[in-house]
Amino acid sequence: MEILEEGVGELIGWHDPDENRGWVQRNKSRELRDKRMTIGEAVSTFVHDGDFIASGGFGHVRVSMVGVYEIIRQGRQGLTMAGKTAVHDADLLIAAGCVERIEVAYAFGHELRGLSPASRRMVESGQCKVAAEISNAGYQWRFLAAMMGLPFIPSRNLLGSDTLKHSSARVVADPWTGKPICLLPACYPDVALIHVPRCDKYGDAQMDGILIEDFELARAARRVILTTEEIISEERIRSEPWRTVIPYFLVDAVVEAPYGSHPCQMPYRYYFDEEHIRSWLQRSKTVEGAEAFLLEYVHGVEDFAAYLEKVGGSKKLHELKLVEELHPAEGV
Amino acid sequence: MEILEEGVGELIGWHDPDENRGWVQRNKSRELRDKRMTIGEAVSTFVHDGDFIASGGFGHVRVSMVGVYEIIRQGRQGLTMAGKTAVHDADLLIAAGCVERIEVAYAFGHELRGLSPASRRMVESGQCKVAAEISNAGYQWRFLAAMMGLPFIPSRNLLGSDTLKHSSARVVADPWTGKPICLLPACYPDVALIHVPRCDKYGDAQMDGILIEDFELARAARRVILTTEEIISEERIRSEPWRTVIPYFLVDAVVEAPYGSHPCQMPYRYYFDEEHIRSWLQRSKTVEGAEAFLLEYVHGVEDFAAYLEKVGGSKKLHELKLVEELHPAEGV
Amino acid sequence: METGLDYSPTVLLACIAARLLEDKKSVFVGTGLPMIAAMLAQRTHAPGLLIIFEAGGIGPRIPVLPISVGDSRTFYQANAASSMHDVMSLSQAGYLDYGFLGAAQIDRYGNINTTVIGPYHAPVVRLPGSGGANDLGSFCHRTIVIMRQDQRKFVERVEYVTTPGYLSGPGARERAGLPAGSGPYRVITQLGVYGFDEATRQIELLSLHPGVTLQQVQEASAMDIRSAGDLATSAPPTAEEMAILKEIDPTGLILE
Amino acid sequence: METGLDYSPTVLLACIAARLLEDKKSVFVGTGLPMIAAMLAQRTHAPGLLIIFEAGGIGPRIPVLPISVGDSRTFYQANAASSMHDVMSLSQAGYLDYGFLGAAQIDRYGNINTTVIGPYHAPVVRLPGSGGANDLGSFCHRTIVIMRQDQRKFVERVEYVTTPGYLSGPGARERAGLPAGSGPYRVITQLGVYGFDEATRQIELLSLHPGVTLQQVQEASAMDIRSAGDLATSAPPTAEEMAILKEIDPTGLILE
Repeated sequence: MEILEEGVGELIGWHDPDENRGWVQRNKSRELRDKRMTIGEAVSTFVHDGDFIASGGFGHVRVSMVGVYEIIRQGRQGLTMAGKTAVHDADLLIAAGCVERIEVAYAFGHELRGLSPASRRMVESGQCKVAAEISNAGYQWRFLAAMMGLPFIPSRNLLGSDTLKHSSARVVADPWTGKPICLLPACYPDVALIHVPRCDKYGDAQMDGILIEDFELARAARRVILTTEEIISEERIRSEPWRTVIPYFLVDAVVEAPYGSHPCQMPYRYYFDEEHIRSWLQRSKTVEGAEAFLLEYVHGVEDFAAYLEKVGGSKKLHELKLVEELHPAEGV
Repeated sequence: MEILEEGVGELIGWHDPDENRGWVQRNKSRELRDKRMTIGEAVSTFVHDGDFIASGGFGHVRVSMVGVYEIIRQGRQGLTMAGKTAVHDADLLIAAGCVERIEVAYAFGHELRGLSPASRRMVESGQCKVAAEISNAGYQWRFLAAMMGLPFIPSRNLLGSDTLKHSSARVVADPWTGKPICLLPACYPDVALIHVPRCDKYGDAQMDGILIEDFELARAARRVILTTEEIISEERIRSEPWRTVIPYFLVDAVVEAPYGSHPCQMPYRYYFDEEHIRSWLQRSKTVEGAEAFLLEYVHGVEDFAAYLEKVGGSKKLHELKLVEELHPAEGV
Repeated sequence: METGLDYSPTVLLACIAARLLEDKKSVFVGTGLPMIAAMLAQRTHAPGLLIIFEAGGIGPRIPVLPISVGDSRTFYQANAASSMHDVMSLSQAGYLDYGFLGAAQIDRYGNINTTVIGPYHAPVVRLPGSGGANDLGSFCHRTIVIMRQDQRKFVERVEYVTTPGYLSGPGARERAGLPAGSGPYRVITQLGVYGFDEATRQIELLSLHPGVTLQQVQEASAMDIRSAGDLATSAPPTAEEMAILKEIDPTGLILE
Repeated sequence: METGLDYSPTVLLACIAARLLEDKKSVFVGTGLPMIAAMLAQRTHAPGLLIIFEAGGIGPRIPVLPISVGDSRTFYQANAASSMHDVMSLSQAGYLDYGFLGAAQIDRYGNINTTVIGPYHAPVVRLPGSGGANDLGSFCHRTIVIMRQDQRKFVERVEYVTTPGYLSGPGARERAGLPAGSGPYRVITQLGVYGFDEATRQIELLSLHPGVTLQQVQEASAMDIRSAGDLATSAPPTAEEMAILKEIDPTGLILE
């Protein structure tokens, strides 16, 4: 297979499909067992220094912030991060010094809210390294290749661009048309943190609204930490099996964490906490500001419940629920 | 891209992705318009002699039999059929002489119920030609490649087998591992007939239970005829958007046809009509028997409602509903 | 076949197949005997066996014997009612431990034919083709074949390789690009149970069913078959197994 | 920018972008101005415009301006709440007519940089990267760029091609393997509207906004820009458009 072009980006999270099949066979139990644990246990068991981690959701939507805070709290080092429309999650992790490298589809920004002062500072000073570039669909399909147990998946994006030059993709001639086609290497994160509205204690999880990349990501990642707004009964899961997006045997830890996406949005449940995000963007303009913020909201609180109290408690959370539900009071 | 091996099967339903993009741009309207019509209109408008057709569902489950009967009634000729666990649908179409060629993942049988006398007779006598072999996953992923607008998708099945030798797949060396990998060419049927439990008049369709191959097939086919147990309001569709499996702009015709899968199963609605299927398998053992059966149940009835009366009417349909719902009366 | 025993041959096959399945592993099943075997295993030694169907059913509580692989009974109260793309992908990615296959013909290396008897372009019998068999036989870590054995079916070389066994011998699967370490594990017929020699990848007889002789096996094979050093006798169905099988298939749809 | 007119520059941009969108076509939008433009088009000449979001929202009835591309407002009462795989596949397969992009830099051939200013390994400014831009710019039949124009942004050659325009000129996209017939269609800035010459694939000025001079355009460009033969003046926002925009963005989140 003649390679017409080859990106110089680092090949992150790739495994020989045979090697990964062996890993799956040895490490992913098909046993229906109770996987409930605290976020502390989940992170200490499944997230190690140097791991390659990916966060579910998209931008500030449906993100396991409870998992992100815990990784910072436990002081993980040398992580590689999937910058798949990574915004608040990546920004905090990078600011906290947990992240050594990042593969970037989208990072260092908060969409409409502007660029991220903290993570830009880290990347522009070389404290966080960009290991490779990719696009959103590129990441999506790298996860698809991994989910399918393939070494690569073809695509027609990236071609002709510097994004391809700095990616880990390769270009070959399609044997049918003869035209150049991009091959995206599979991407198996070591751990994915995915926040869902509900699941049972085994990890059978439902989602509301768009799935974004999480169907494929949950199947691509070697370990899945599921944080959930609520744990529901196995009977409820089994009464609507077509709603299960992630079946239990893909899941390694189940952590009940209401409001676990805060300050990000949880569709149909609560809206972005713009005030909190704005505060971070403001305070993280200096190293000291970022550190003080992390001290205040992560290191300085006992657990996630204490964090929720600190950001405004039930009053604030109720307001975010009203905004999400389009109540007239809206106008944050 | 060096080809290590190449199947000699005919390449069915493949298009250059650029050519198909142009076709989509010109022919698939994004307009939200009322597409309701009779099955007669749908078939006469969208199924032409010589077309390559695919049937949704799997085996005897969720099959647009109302569409199959109409194709026979209108006397379509020279069709190519996707033998993707094609059972009763393919058997009748082949017996009726509509099908000139078939690409076979599974055909000429009725799963546990035994081989198909009629279609075996046609294929063993050369009246229906096997154009290529494939497997179930092979077909599934040929549709995936088409849905993705790609020329091919890689896979690790077929390798080493005569199924590959008689397929249209090719084998190359994976540029990452160096190991041989199968490339499955995309497959864009001219028309897919898909039966769903409910959709709106524009074609936004929901499904209950497993999706089988229909998510990808609906996106791969150039034309989609949707037959449905019931047409529901746009408001209902929009109140649960995560239940939409097929969005309207993929759909060309919407045909309301309660019991439209009979004698096949419709999950949560009615069970297989084993009596009817058994009768076909018995009577189709001879050419004359098959012809008499088709005369009785297809050509000899005015429309699908008359057919339903002929197979037992509301009493029979109610029984099939009870069996599907696991009522104690079960024991067909 | 008249065995003179108090169980039918298919009952024995179901029991033997069930016993091969391990608890807390996954199995890819079709309809018929494999489904019965998987259900029996769940109700005996393997309550944690995960059953998956190629059309998308994952972990159902099967209420009554399904007739089809896409039948709504295959996703009744399931963990997930998904899609073929999902389960085939999971399988290709290594999540499926066991897979069951049928066969019209099998050969020394466990290659299977379910496509055609006679010349490909002028078939004597045209069979249904691969279906999901090639996929299961390519992807599952261990494939179990259940079939009837006779001289036309147990052959030196199958006329057509629908589903790859060990192809031409040791290393051939891997050289063809198939997933490493996968392949046929057992073949269960009305006469005995076969495995595949680790070194030669050739079929070998592991056990004879009660009352069956080596000579019967040879007479029902168009290939020479080695016997394993410690040739065993298949344990007959227990009363418990037979009672459960009667519950699973009360009308004898499959078991007779 | 002080225009002396009774509308803000972003209001004009939104109107111009909206008018480019055709009824009964599809558009891939991000947050901000593109979303406002698509919503305005739906409420004026293009009620049948299909709006699609990369995170999975298909055909929503957008109740209030979404802040994020994955925001639940992007699939509020939608035809479908799907996935990124689905919408990116539909896009690659040709179902997306229009796509909106922003840009930190653009060049003569419509190539776009949103990755880095300065040396790649020692950036002066590290920008967020492609996001979905490379995908939209590769897949959509027609791409519309909305950006602020100045000498650092309108350049002869972008420092980094995040998203392909016409690359090095006619035929280059196709030679690279990108979908045939796709590419940049219009560039809308605070000064005017640009297209790309069919023969040369180079940027050309199509219209100047009210009150803007050719000299201003040249002063805000680090490349020479040809003008189309029939250089027009952009029509100012109508009262109807302005009223609708006030409804869409009542607090001026984007429009000011």
